Amino acid sequence: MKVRVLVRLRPGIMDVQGAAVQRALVGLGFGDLRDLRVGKVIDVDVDASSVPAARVRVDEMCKKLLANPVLEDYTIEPVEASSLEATSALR
Amino acid sequence: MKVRVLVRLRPGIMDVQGAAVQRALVGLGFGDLRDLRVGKVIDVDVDASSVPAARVRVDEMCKKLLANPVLEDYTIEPVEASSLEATSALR
Amino acid sequence: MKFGVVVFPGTWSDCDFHHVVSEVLHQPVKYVWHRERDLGDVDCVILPGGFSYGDYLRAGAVAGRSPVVEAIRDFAAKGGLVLGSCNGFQILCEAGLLPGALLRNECLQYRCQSTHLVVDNVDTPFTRGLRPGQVLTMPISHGEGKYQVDAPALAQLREHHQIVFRYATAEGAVTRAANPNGSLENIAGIVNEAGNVLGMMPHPERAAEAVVGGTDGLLLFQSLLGSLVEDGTFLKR
Amino acid sequence: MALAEPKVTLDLARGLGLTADEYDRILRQLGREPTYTELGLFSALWSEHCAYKHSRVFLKRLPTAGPRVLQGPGENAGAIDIGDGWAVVFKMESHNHPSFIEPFQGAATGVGGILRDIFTMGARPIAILDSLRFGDPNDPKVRHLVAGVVSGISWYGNCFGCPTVGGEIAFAPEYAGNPLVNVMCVGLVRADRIFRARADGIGNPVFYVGNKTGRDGIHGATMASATFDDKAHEQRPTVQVGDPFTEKLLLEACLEAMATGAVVGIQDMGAAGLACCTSEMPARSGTGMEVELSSVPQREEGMTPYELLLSESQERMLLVAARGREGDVRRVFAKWELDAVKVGTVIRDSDLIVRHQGHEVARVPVDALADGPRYEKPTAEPAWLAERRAFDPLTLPPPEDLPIALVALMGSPTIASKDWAFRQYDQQVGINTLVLPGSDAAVLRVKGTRRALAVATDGNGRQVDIDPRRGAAMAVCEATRNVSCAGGEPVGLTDCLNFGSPERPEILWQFAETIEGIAEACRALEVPVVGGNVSFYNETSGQAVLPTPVVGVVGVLEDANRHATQWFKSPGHRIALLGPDDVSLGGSEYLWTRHGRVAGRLAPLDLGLERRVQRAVRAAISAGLVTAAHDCAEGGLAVTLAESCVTGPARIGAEVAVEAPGRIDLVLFGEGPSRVIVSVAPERARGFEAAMAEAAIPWRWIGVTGGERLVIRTGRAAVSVGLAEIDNAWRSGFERHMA
Ligand SMILES: Nc1ncnc2c1ncn2[C@@H]1O[C@H](COP(=O)(O)OP(=O)(O)O)[C@@H](O)[C@H]1O
Ligand SMILES: [Mg+2]
Repeated sequence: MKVRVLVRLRPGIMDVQGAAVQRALVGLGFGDLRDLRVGKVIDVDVDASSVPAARVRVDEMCKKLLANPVLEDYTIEPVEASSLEATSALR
Repeated sequence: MKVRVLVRLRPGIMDVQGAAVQRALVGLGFGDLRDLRVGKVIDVDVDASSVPAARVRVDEMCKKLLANPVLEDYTIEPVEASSLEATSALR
Repeated sequence: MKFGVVVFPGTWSDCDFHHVVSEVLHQPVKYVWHRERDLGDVDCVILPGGFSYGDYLRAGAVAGRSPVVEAIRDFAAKGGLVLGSCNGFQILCEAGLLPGALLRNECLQYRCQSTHLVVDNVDTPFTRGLRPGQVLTMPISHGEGKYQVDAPALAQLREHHQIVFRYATAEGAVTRAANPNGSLENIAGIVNEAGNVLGMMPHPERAAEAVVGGTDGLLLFQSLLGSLVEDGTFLKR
Repeated sequence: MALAEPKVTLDLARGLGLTADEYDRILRQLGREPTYTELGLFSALWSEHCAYKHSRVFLKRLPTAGPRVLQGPGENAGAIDIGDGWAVVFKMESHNHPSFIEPFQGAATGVGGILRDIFTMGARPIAILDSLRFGDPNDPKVRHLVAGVVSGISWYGNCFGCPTVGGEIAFAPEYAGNPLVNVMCVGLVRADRIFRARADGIGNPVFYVGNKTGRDGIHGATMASATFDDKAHEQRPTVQVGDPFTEKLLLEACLEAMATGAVVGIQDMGAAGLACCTSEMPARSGTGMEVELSSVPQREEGMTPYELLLSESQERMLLVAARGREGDVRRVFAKWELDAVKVGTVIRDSDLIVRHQGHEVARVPVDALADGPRYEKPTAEPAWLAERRAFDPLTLPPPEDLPIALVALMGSPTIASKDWAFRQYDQQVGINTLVLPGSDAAVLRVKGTRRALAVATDGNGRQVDIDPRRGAAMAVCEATRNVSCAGGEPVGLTDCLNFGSPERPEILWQFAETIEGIAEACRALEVPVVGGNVSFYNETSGQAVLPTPVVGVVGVLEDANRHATQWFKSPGHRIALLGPDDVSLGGSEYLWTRHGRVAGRLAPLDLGLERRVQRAVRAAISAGLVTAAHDCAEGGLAVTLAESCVTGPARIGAEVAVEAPGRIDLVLFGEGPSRVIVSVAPERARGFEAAMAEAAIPWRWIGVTGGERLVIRTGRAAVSVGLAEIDNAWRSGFERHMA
């Protein structure tokens, strides 16, 4: 079962990376850029009988290791048909 | 207009970081983990009149800077209602 | 020979290269600010080490798209000599002036250590003073030095003898254990097809004085100094 | 502007860390109730971290003057004249609490903070040293902390571009709940170009430069002034994030702006941020300051005056410019793509006047803020100490397996190689590093002169635990001896004093004794203390760390080429032991690793002898008489010799015989001050003997280098171990935990 974890900095935590990339893009002529933030995407394939079961497992992984609760929030998303394609194309 | 870019290592390029995280998780008892890969999520907010217009702009950003074609593939996703919530909670 | 040392926000080997060129080689040298579109009167441009723009997105990514790099592109196309070390190598790859890319070290940690390099190609202006198979000692200092390129491009690199330095043992054996960052084929430095643009992860400027890390790095500069011909072309051998 | 601010009450003040007495004092000094914003100012500036409430009376005891001192304590860092118009600027600081909460960012921002302390003085940082203490590395939680802290230091220092050339990493269970992360930075500046954190010149504009302000680390200073309990992790939102790239730009911009002559004074916004700068700078100058907070560059929306004043966002400075030179400041910072915004003015009245969108939100005499309360709290020798000291380690059986004991010591994580950490640090940027990490002290040349600097940090919590006064004096001796063993004459010292809660009389007694010990040693060695840091409240759930003064020393070598390293260079060199025979197993690494005890008495310390030994070593090095010099420290003589055998580029054995009083384990592993081993090429032996005769110190030849083993004979006993075994233990002792 494939799910995807998005790990992002918690609100209020300075996004050093995002700010630098944003400045660079504006310098490259993207004046229409309003905001940019950088996080991690973690594509996980886990043995589970259902998406909810996979979610529970991956949530444990996030709590144990994947996200740093001091700095980061995470969301777990099922990988839907469309994005599944994109993902599998990566393999 | 908010869109999200997922940047991942191209197939065939070893994801050393993903492998290390996977090993660590297995060590923590997640024997049910089959595969794990780490990439970047870039949340972009761009001045644009429509999602397709935003996509075009962000695609340019990817080509110009956000992804390195030697190493990385990217996908651009609209931010849907549900994930929009999650994202906006981060502001 | 007139040198230009490029300074990006976040560059830190600029002063070290400047010091070596002016105090050790006694050659004229100036700094080139990253916003400049004209390199002025220089024979060799150095892209030094550091963390340009923090390397926050990918090492060298932002710098690789800066105004000065466009000037360097023209300069190189006309046969100007370009030496990129460490972050400079990363920038040259990001700018497409050299093939491939530099990934995070396989150990996932930064590495600052002495390395041995075996010289594969002595037909470049940077290595013409060296023997084929000669082993040089030079330090590395980077977190993203794992050279990566796809199979066709690697075949091309080989065909055109573009691989200049490879990590090796003190005896010159190219082994896995001698590879500090997991680099493909132990590649530590490459040139472009024309041979006038060199990118390397090790720091020659840190091995240019006996008191600090030896003098093997100086050999590169000494090769360069003799390479310039009156009409503006350069010698490969 | 109607901000819904909490009502100021004693309870609120208490919640912010102030006591009832302190609240009274605020009422008296203001003659009225403080506003909420004013209360915030007092709570931050009167925190232990900023005000040194409990320590100030003791710190006065430290000798801070000397002919070379250009700047003693009281500024961002101390400065020492090193000749040829150059000054060395240095200081050490702790980031213990933030590193426990978030090891990577905590350690990274610790590096950022100390770098700023150096370059606010106008100096370019040339070296970082990190002194770290953790719990037992067998504990995965500890390993996580070690890995995070080391990679945080690596990331910040490397990205910024300052080499990390030295430091130490030691382990003891007492640090499990509260690791120590102390970082020292050393910089160079022209002696007549030192900048200070002053707000001189009525009417001069006040600029905010650097990163934007967010809600990071609000009440960080207060946090560093409280002990941890099990809820420590709930304090997380205060975590600050480092931005070494911006710091590098800030460095270049600050030095460039200073060179224009437009800068009058400058201070980094560290603990207590803007509040601290806007009160301390005018307080030093006898002026006042008015600031408009809405001009402050902000990263987040809707920040209150309270938040803007107390934010500890990183990579920011407050700069007082000369009136009329605003353009120069703006131009330089614009070049480096940094914010430089005028936020205020230096005023005559010695008040800090804070406005937000034109409304006055605080008006406080700057002296009231900057001169916080001082306490002379009771001290008491801990009840357990006498018993611990009465213990005689020689009542324990001597080891039957001497080689195993030696190999075990070499592999103890505290003694073992720290290459795993140092190879993650850039050690050479600047191309000044003549001696890399791994010897007694790092050596850096000073370009443009013949000189070099030797730098080292040291501290031994176990020794201080059983005898704070002598243990602290011994830390000063060891750090200076390390510098001397590299050939440097110690010229200045900084310290970081890591202790538990000063509200406990036993802890405060340890602290007071420690200060006395440092002061005695510094006076005897004529090394002034020019800056430092006190970190109290290093305890979790009532368990304090070992009392740990960490000492950082800078030394000067007149001739950069005449320096020494600790490892043997070739076979056939004679080995000499300099210094007294007196050693002890009390508080030793051997007693801890072998018997799990921290007890006994420390060896005697003769400061006059210490000084003569160091002078003799330096003279021998500068005369080119020795090929190696190594200070005898943790693990005693046997470990010192073993280190000289295996820590260099080539393994070189040794055969020595030591006729010394006492049991074999005492002779081999006993620790004591003022001892150094050196190696001497045979053709220099006569010259060396003559030099030692002149030095009037005890010394003798003990053996010769060469072979594949380390053999030590004493009396009828002997220990003989293959170098490969020693080397393996030493190389893997720490690293195997981190693999
Ligand atoms: N243990 C100490 N020994 C000597 N000086 C000290 C010590 N602790 C603090 N100081 C000095 O007191 C002054 C205030 O220190 P501190 O508040 O830590 O500065 P900062 O604001 O840079 O953190 C500094 O000049 C510092 O050097
Ligand atoms: Mg300071």
